Amino acid sequence: MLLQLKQVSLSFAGNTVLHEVDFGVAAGRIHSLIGPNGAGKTSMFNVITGFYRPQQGDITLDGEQIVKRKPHAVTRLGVARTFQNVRLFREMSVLENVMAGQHCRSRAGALAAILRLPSQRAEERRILETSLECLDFVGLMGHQDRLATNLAYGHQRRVEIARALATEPKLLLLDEPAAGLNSGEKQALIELIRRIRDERGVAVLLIEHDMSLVMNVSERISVLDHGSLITEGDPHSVQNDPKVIEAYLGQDDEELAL
Amino acid sequence: MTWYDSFLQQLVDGLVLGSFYALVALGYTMVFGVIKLLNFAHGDLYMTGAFAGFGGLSLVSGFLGAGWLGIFVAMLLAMLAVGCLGVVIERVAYHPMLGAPRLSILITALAVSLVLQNAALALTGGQYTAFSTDLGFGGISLGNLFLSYNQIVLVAAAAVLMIALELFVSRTLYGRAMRAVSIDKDMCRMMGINVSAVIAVTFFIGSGLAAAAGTMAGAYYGSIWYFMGFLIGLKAFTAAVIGGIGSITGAMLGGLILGLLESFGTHIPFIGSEWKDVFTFSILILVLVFKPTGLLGKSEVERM
Amino acid sequence: QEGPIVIGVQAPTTGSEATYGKDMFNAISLAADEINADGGLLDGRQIELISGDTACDPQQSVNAASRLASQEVVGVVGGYCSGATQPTLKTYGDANIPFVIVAANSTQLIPANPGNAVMINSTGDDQAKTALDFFEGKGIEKLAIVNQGDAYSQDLANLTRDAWTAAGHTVSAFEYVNKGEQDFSALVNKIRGSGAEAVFWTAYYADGGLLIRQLRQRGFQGIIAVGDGSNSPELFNIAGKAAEGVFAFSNPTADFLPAAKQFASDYQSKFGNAPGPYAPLAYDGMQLMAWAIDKAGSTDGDAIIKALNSADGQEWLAGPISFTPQHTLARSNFVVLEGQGGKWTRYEK
Amino acid sequence: MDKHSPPTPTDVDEHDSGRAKPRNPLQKLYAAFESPGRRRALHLTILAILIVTPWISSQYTTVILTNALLYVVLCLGLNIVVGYAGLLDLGYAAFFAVGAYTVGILTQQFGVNFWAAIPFALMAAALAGVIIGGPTLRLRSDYLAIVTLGFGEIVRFTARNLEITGGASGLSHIPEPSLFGWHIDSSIDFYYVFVVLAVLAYVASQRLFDSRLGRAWLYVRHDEDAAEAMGINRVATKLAAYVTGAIFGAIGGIFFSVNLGAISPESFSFQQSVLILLAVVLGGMGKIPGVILGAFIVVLGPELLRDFGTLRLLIFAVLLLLIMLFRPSGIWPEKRS
Amino acid sequence: MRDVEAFYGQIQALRGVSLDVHEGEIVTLLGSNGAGKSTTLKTISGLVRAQRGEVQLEGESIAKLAAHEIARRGVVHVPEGRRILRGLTVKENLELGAFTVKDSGLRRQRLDEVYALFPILHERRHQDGSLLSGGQQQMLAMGRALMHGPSVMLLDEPSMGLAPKLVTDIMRIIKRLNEAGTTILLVEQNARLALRLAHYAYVIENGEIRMQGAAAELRQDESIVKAYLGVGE
Ligand SMILES: Nc1ncnc2c1ncn2[C@@H]1O[C@H](COP(=O)(O)OP(=O)(O)OP(=O)(O)O)[C@@H](O)[C@H]1O
Ligand SMILES: Nc1ncnc2c1ncn2[C@@H]1O[C@H](COP(=O)(O)OP(=O)(O)OP(=O)(O)O)[C@@H](O)[C@H]1O
Ligand SMILES: CC(C)C[C@H](N)C(=O)O
Ligand SMILES: [Mg+2]
Ligand SMILES: [Mg+2]
Repeated sequence: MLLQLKQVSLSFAGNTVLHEVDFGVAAGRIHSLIGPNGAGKTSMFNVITGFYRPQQGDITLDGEQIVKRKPHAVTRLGVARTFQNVRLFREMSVLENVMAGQHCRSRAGALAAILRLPSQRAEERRILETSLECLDFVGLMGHQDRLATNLAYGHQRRVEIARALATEPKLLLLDEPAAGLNSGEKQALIELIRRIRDERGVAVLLIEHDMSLVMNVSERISVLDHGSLITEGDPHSVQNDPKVIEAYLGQDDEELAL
Repeated sequence: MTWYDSFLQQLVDGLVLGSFYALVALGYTMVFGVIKLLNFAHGDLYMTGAFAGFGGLSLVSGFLGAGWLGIFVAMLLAMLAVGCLGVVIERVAYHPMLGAPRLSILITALAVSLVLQNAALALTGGQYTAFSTDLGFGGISLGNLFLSYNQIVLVAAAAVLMIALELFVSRTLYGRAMRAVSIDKDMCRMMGINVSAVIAVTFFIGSGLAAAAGTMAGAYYGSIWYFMGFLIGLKAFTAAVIGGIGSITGAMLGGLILGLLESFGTHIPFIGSEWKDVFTFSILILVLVFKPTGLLGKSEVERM
Repeated sequence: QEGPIVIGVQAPTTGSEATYGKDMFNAISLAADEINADGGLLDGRQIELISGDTACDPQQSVNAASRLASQEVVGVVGGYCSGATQPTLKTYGDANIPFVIVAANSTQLIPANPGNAVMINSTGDDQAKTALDFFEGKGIEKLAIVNQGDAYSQDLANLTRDAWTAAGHTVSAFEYVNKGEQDFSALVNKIRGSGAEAVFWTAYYADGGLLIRQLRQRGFQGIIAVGDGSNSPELFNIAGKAAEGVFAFSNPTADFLPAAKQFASDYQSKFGNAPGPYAPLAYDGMQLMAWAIDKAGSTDGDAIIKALNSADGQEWLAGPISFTPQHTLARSNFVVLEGQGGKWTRYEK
Repeated sequence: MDKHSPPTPTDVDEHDSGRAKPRNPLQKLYAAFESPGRRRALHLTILAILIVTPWISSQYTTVILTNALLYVVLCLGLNIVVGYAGLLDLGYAAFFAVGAYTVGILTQQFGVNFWAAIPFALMAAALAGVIIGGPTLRLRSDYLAIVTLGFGEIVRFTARNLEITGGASGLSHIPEPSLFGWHIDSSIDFYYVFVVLAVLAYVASQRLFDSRLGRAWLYVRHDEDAAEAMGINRVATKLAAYVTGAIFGAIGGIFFSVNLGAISPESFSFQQSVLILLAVVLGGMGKIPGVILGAFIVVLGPELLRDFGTLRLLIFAVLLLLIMLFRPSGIWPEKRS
Repeated sequence: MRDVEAFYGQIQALRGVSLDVHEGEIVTLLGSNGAGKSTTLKTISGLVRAQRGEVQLEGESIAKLAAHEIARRGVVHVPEGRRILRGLTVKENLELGAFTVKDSGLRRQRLDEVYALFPILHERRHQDGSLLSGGQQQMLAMGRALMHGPSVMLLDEPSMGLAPKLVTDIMRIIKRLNEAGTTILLVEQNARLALRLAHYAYVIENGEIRMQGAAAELRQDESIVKAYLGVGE
């Protein structure tokens, strides 16, 4: 297992958000996490990436303990994420946004920058190249100089993904990347997720409410409800699990009495 | 005097001074609460209020005298006048800036402060104006403890104003709207809240409070001048922040604490009163290190 | 040479010290007007003043001084804040411009003076000595000293403390307050608690007035004395009847010399308020400068400086002026005043 | 485009103008400076003007320009803290004071050579940066404002109360330095010293801005959490901003002290801090040329208004107000939107 | 709404948009990202000023009215991104929704109705509204709008971020509201659902209305299905 959660529990002021969760993501896999609103999915991302500190439990990445680490340290170890609400750096260009990802893979300090040491210049070049490569990968070459927040929403989502890729992660966490996308864009997103895994060998953990996308892209699905995992399995079995239908899917909307 | 008496006296004096800071801090915090502006001109509104109160008193002292009644009426006049001035300042200087970076509004406030200060300098020629009243030096002595009537009235007036305001903001829907405006103006508009009106009311109240404090200070201490707002502005700012900026009860608490710190800071054994402010600021910094949003400020957790 | 004689006035006319700066400027312009009305200097040339606002800030005062120097003033009168005056000495020195320092009196100024400047205000040393004599004369043992943390009042407070303890007495409280602070209750308690028999306030009248008021309000019955920074009629406006019986150390001013009486009333009628503590010195400074120009018979810097230093003890509003080799006032003529009936009177023991 | 076809990635955004062509004349002027060739020419012109100015103008001009250049250094330093990293600092004069007093004390009280004293001053400033930065990193800007204000006041009161700093009178007779036999003494000498300092500060600011650290400041300013999620250590980044800013401030202070020859607490007051902040915001936070412009305005403004006597600050304040109202993001803001 | 043009700075977001929403109808506005859907709603609710053109409510022009005045006339906008007032509790958020309701009894009654509709809000009423999960926030936003007692509701992507089950619930609620007499203008990314719910639909593209028609008809239109329903579904 690339990522392993053991007995992770989290609560806020008495509200239990995650309850003794055991969960794992295998290397090179596309894994989805679904569940009703408020089930604790985003919180689980926050726990993994160090934004929330669980009251109990272990989290390891490639065998290394990450539970007490600060978010930036977790990122350095190889976990990158996007946010449920797009959080790009406003008033900065697309390229500058993506370059943020390379920060943890570079080192030059203030003095090196002021003196323009050769090592610093080489490093800057490398940051630039990697960032452009990531932009190219998500299909945004040519947009690098525009203000990120002026892009269409679907593109902003991609910038976020490129920025996460620029951290050179082993595991990529995507929080509802398809929200607000139209179906064409969703299709393209599916392609992109697959390519991330296939071409870069990055494992993907996905939160998404769009069932067709989830069923289409995931190799494995875990279902979270009220902070506990209720089912895990391949798309087909999860989709037909009565517990999941009861808690999450509801009747097919075709049957909506309109 | 025994140590105990002196302790009590320090306590009482600190509370008097503190309730005064609290009153000024209150206006500061209200304005901040609504438009997230550190209103550097607040101290100068206080100064303007003192002059307005002085003017008011000369108007009414003819038939009401310069005693409590006259001062009270003068204070109301000053509150009204400076309240309106506050609204005008908001309209002219801050309103056009609402979309601008927060620091820009801060600088605008600074410019307003300079304008008020230098206008007062030009008008008064820099002279100290004696604010003479018929209030005596009388008071109550309890053993070695002394409380002047002026102090009692000052504290009572400040307390009444503060409690009224606290009730208004926490208990009424309008008060809630004031808080909402600071969070998301467009959303408020969509809910039918007249954002400009709410802001104007806030400035009116905040500036009015500054004027009340200014008039009281004038009457209590007996002299006013164009630069008197500077130090108190800083102190009110400090008090508001310590209490948790934006929080009304916090401002009161912050004011009282600051008053007590200064009062006791004068008396710390072994170090002289020249270190009083260093002492005060160090404590304040320590407080913030452990309570990063002030004593009663809400910590703003952001969801990811 | 024709045209007006341009004199620079260096004073803080903006910022927190503007009260004093404007006072000085007013007094200087009063003097200049009188001289001009009398037919000016050097065969009818009129005096023209240019203001050099220092805002009591060292950097700004250097700017002001350079500007005055660039405008080729014949001389400069003024200097209120010692801290802001000190760096300007070099500016005027380099340009060889005569400078009459009328108020700033920190001892720090003495060694920085290249020789073109004269100081017509006695320095803190003289005043500390006057204070020592006065309090000893009153049989005081425990003295409280309060200053405002600026160069002048801290200097005076330190000098007095040193003199007082050297004479074998006790300084029971040595306190600071911030300029503009209005509430002194904690301080008053501390002074009372210290058992002080007398209080010496070394700073200015505005805050001094408040302190006196609050000391008396809270029942302090000992002696209160104030330094020359507080020697203003305004003190009575601010402190009210609490100022009765307060003592002040000062050059003999306004109320005692016939010429000064005239000055005070002229000032009052022209500017609508009573002259402040440094108005007479500022007025004297301008008169002295004019006298020196007249004596030099030209606007040449060296000649005027020479004339200034030759001042031979003639009487001015604030007493006779002549200089030591360090260009400071040769004598201390501090006198003790007492507040009585809402004004200062001469106190004779 | 076919009426019903789904939009392709490239054609959605034709009316986006994040970097659109400038339209009004002012923007055109700004844009002219953005092109590298012209920028170079502009740099050379400005440098040439700076070099010849003292020879064709009065000593007064030299003195206030020196002062303006000092402010350029200070403002560029504060710009790193406020403009880049977004940390409100109301006590920046403290760093200025640390630099000035360290050199003042070492040279005047201990007879240390000026140049030998500089490293100590820089270390003291860096330490001050860490002291103020350390406990404040969790604070939001308003709280940060009061802590920095408090820190600034603590430094000033300490300078006023201690004997070694000369109390309220401060230190005087700080000896002028020499450099390879050149005794830096006259106002023109100091003018050139400050020209060099300002140019260095400019170059350093620019290089920092274009570096990994400079970007990290912006990321942290815009969105701390997102920055953290990208692997940026926000504590270290903010500290770096404070320390860098402190060093700029200290350098200003070091040369300020020898230029005036005397320093006292009133040079490092809250108003001083506010004035520097004013210049930074007025010019345009984060934008180097804007900040430089701001520094010049703040210094030259009140000087040019000297003929108005007592009213000069009133007029200046009204002008400031007008500038802010007409250019709310500063005269030359970081980004046009 | 007639020939409305709206700008963000120099960016033109609407290029002559005209649309009609009849009383008691559900009208849906479809379009891809950045087409101008949200801007259209903002122009109606007064957040964005129409530079040119007319916006009328019941025959009266509201183009010049301030946003809060439009809201007072019964037009409530549930914006994109929910915009929960951070720092205020769930209950306070809801109460402010009824700011224009002067009758406190009516306010209380509406509060109970909203709690009945979304029990989770009742459960969390003392919690800071911004700490709710994404889906819970969406419910709060809807509830807040209902507190107002609107006659016209402008809904901007109400299903965004909701679990499938809740999407159906929300759609049901919208339908119920409409049946109770509320006029609804719905912006949705989920075009299939929207077209099933709505009576009439507009398609906007690059700030211009590209097509319009009865929802049932558009649903049959192959090209629409292709463009906005995609092949995936
Ligand atoms: N910082 C916080 N403080 C208090 N409660 C929180 C905090 N973060 C999350 N919660 C609570 O934890 C629960 C789970 O929230 P979370 O955001 O993880 O849900 P989710 O599964 O991502 O839901 P959605 O699909 O709606 O986004 C919610 O009830 C939420 O209110
Ligand atoms: N505040 C703004 N400043 C500048 N441009 C904006 C702003 N808001 C929207 N735009 C631009 O206006 C155009 C229309 O945006 P709008 O938000 O109305 O689209 P939408 O159809 O709602 O898209 P989405 O499905 O992404 O919500 C887009 O090109 C967008 O980039
Ligand atoms: C006597 C006072 C005028 C002294 C002046 N304030 C100074 O700083 O020296
Ligand atoms: Mg979520
Ligand atoms: Mg939208």
